[in-house]
Amino acid sequence: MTASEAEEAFAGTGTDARLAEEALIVDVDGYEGPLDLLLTLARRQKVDLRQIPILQLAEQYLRFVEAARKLRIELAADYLVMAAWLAFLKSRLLLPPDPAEDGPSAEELAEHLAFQLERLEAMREAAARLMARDRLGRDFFARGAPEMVTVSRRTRYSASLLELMQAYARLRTRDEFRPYAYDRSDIYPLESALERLRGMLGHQGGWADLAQFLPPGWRAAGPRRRSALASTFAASLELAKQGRVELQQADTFAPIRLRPANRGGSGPA
Amino acid sequence: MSGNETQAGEQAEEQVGAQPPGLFPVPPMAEQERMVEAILFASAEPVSTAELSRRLPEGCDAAEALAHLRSRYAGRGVTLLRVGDSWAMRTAPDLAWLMHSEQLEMRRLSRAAIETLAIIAYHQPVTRAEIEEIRGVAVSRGTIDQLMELEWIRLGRRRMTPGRPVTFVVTESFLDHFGLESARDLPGLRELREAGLLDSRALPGTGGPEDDDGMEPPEGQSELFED
Amino acid sequence: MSGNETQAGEQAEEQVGAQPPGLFPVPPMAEQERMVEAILFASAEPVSTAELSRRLPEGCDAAEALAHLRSRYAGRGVTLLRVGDSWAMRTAPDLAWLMHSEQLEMRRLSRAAIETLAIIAYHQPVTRAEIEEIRGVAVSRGTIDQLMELEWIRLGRRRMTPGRPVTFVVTESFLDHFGLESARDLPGLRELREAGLLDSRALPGTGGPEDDDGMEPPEGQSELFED
Repeated sequence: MTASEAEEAFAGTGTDARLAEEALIVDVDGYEGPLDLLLTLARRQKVDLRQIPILQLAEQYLRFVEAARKLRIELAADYLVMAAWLAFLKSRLLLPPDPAEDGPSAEELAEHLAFQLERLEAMREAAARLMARDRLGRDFFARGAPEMVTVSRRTRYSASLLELMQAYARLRTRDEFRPYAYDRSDIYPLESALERLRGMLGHQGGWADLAQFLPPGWRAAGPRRRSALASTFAASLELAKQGRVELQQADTFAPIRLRPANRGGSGPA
Repeated sequence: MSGNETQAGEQAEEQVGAQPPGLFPVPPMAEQERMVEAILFASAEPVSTAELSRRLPEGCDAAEALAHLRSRYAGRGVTLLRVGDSWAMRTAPDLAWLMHSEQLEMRRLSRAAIETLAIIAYHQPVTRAEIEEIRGVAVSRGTIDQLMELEWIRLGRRRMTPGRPVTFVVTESFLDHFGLESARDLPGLRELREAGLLDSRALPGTGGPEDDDGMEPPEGQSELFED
Repeated sequence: MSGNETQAGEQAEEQVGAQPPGLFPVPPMAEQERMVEAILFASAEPVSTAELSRRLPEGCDAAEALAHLRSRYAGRGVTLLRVGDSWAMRTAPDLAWLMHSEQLEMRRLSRAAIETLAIIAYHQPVTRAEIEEIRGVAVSRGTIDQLMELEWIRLGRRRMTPGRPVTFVVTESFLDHFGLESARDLPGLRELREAGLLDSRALPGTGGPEDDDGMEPPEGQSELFED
């Protein structure tokens, strides 16, 4: 979808809806992940979650992600992963089923997503009902002056499971893991790079410099950039091995460029 | 009056010591009820039926005494509540407005903690991965920690699936706090189960490790774990 | 006297905002009795008649409600006791012997003991030498004795290695106390870290002098530990 199409899609929904959409984006930090966002979008359709038109929902989500890009708002990798998955689902739902393809049908995938949304909604309602119950210490009370008759004295030692586990962890991590937790903030793990790269691939057209895929906050020159670059490069090699991207380097020390592998000819290369 | 009572008290103490021996006749039910009443009033925590039986003289029927006591306190300012396998005296919830001087400051739980708690309660025993699957996000650091510190959740059996992940279940303190007789009395539990919303259903055909969850071992199999 | 009470009531009305306004009808006496019952039950201290009047809705008669309540509890397992100008619920004196097992002094386990216990739980069956290797210091006899007395550990099979050292394992009471179904349910290091339990704030007093393993009895004593 191009930017102008996204704009059209927005214009088509009317000013109120558009304002709401922008409010969503501004508020994206307030959402707990893509499922939460999807649920919010679904709720705004004011239909029974069981009847939720997944195709429409997928389009809404993709429009949302597109709009966020347009406003240059960085979305976390998992939002992009979900966008890629929904784009895939959408195309599967629109195309006639391929009899040669095994695995779940698009309808099954859509149904599972609807189930997930309904379950999350149900758990939220259950949580709200639970917290609204009469509660000890707020609505009903235990004996304020419990009686302990002082006749026989027995000492009991108490220790909680948490203390026990922490004691063990302390012992076992005394030596080997001490610097681990601190150094971590300057190391960009390969897993994160992979996740980010996978998520962004769906939205990438032609060749792009590898450096463009670095996460925000890791781009300034220094050890953090080096770590992110190394991990992103390793991740791109991994994806190239899987046949999902193509890599190119014009010359020694020239920028490394990357593009999604041509997946037009269906099936793995 | 008080002189008399004191004397009676001392006498009783001298005679019976910590536990009246079985040589004495079993006290009448009205007396057993008084004893159960005294024990439950004295404790701020729920007392289990087993503990009651241990503390009552030999031959007493704690369950029957409890039933009498429960109907005696029905509708009163203080009522007898069942909490899992235990019993506790608690003030009637409709008088909450009277109790503002007793009210405790409730620690505000994050939305993540509240949802995680509900998921554990309704899906127990449940693994961390399942909680994350339902919420769609990672369980944030400290959430499980906080719920364990509140003693609302504890570790259950390990799941017999690859990796044998630990599971979480809710505790008796959880039931006590929310005024539940048992986890089966969670609000809306039956409707959720009938709607299939408590099933663990994996994404069809993913073939990932999550897929195995659909093949939970039957109850009996957990005994294998004992060895 | 009644003039005094009225005055106290009016004063209270001004002070306490949480009370229902006087527009409501005065609750029936049975209801007033319930309220007094709940207040006395939940209060940590004896409550004076004046305080009761302040907390009850306007127009209530705390003294009368108390009189009703007192006769209701006459001869029960719990009685309404006058303490100076105040009122409290107390176990009937003739049942004092029932309270004996309530008498417990809770003490925290020393760091040495909890670490030793943790190692046994995670590594059972484990020998004394192995425990010492993991802790990096000698295990005092007192520590093992204490854990044995608590019935949290017991002797396991002898190890079939030179010297045939005894091993230690955790007991059923251990599982019971820590709310575990099996020692295998204890989370591993990776799970601890993922659950955010591992690098949560340091335990109070960590590294403090009283926590020091140096406080343990001298090493030579460990030789005394033979069986």
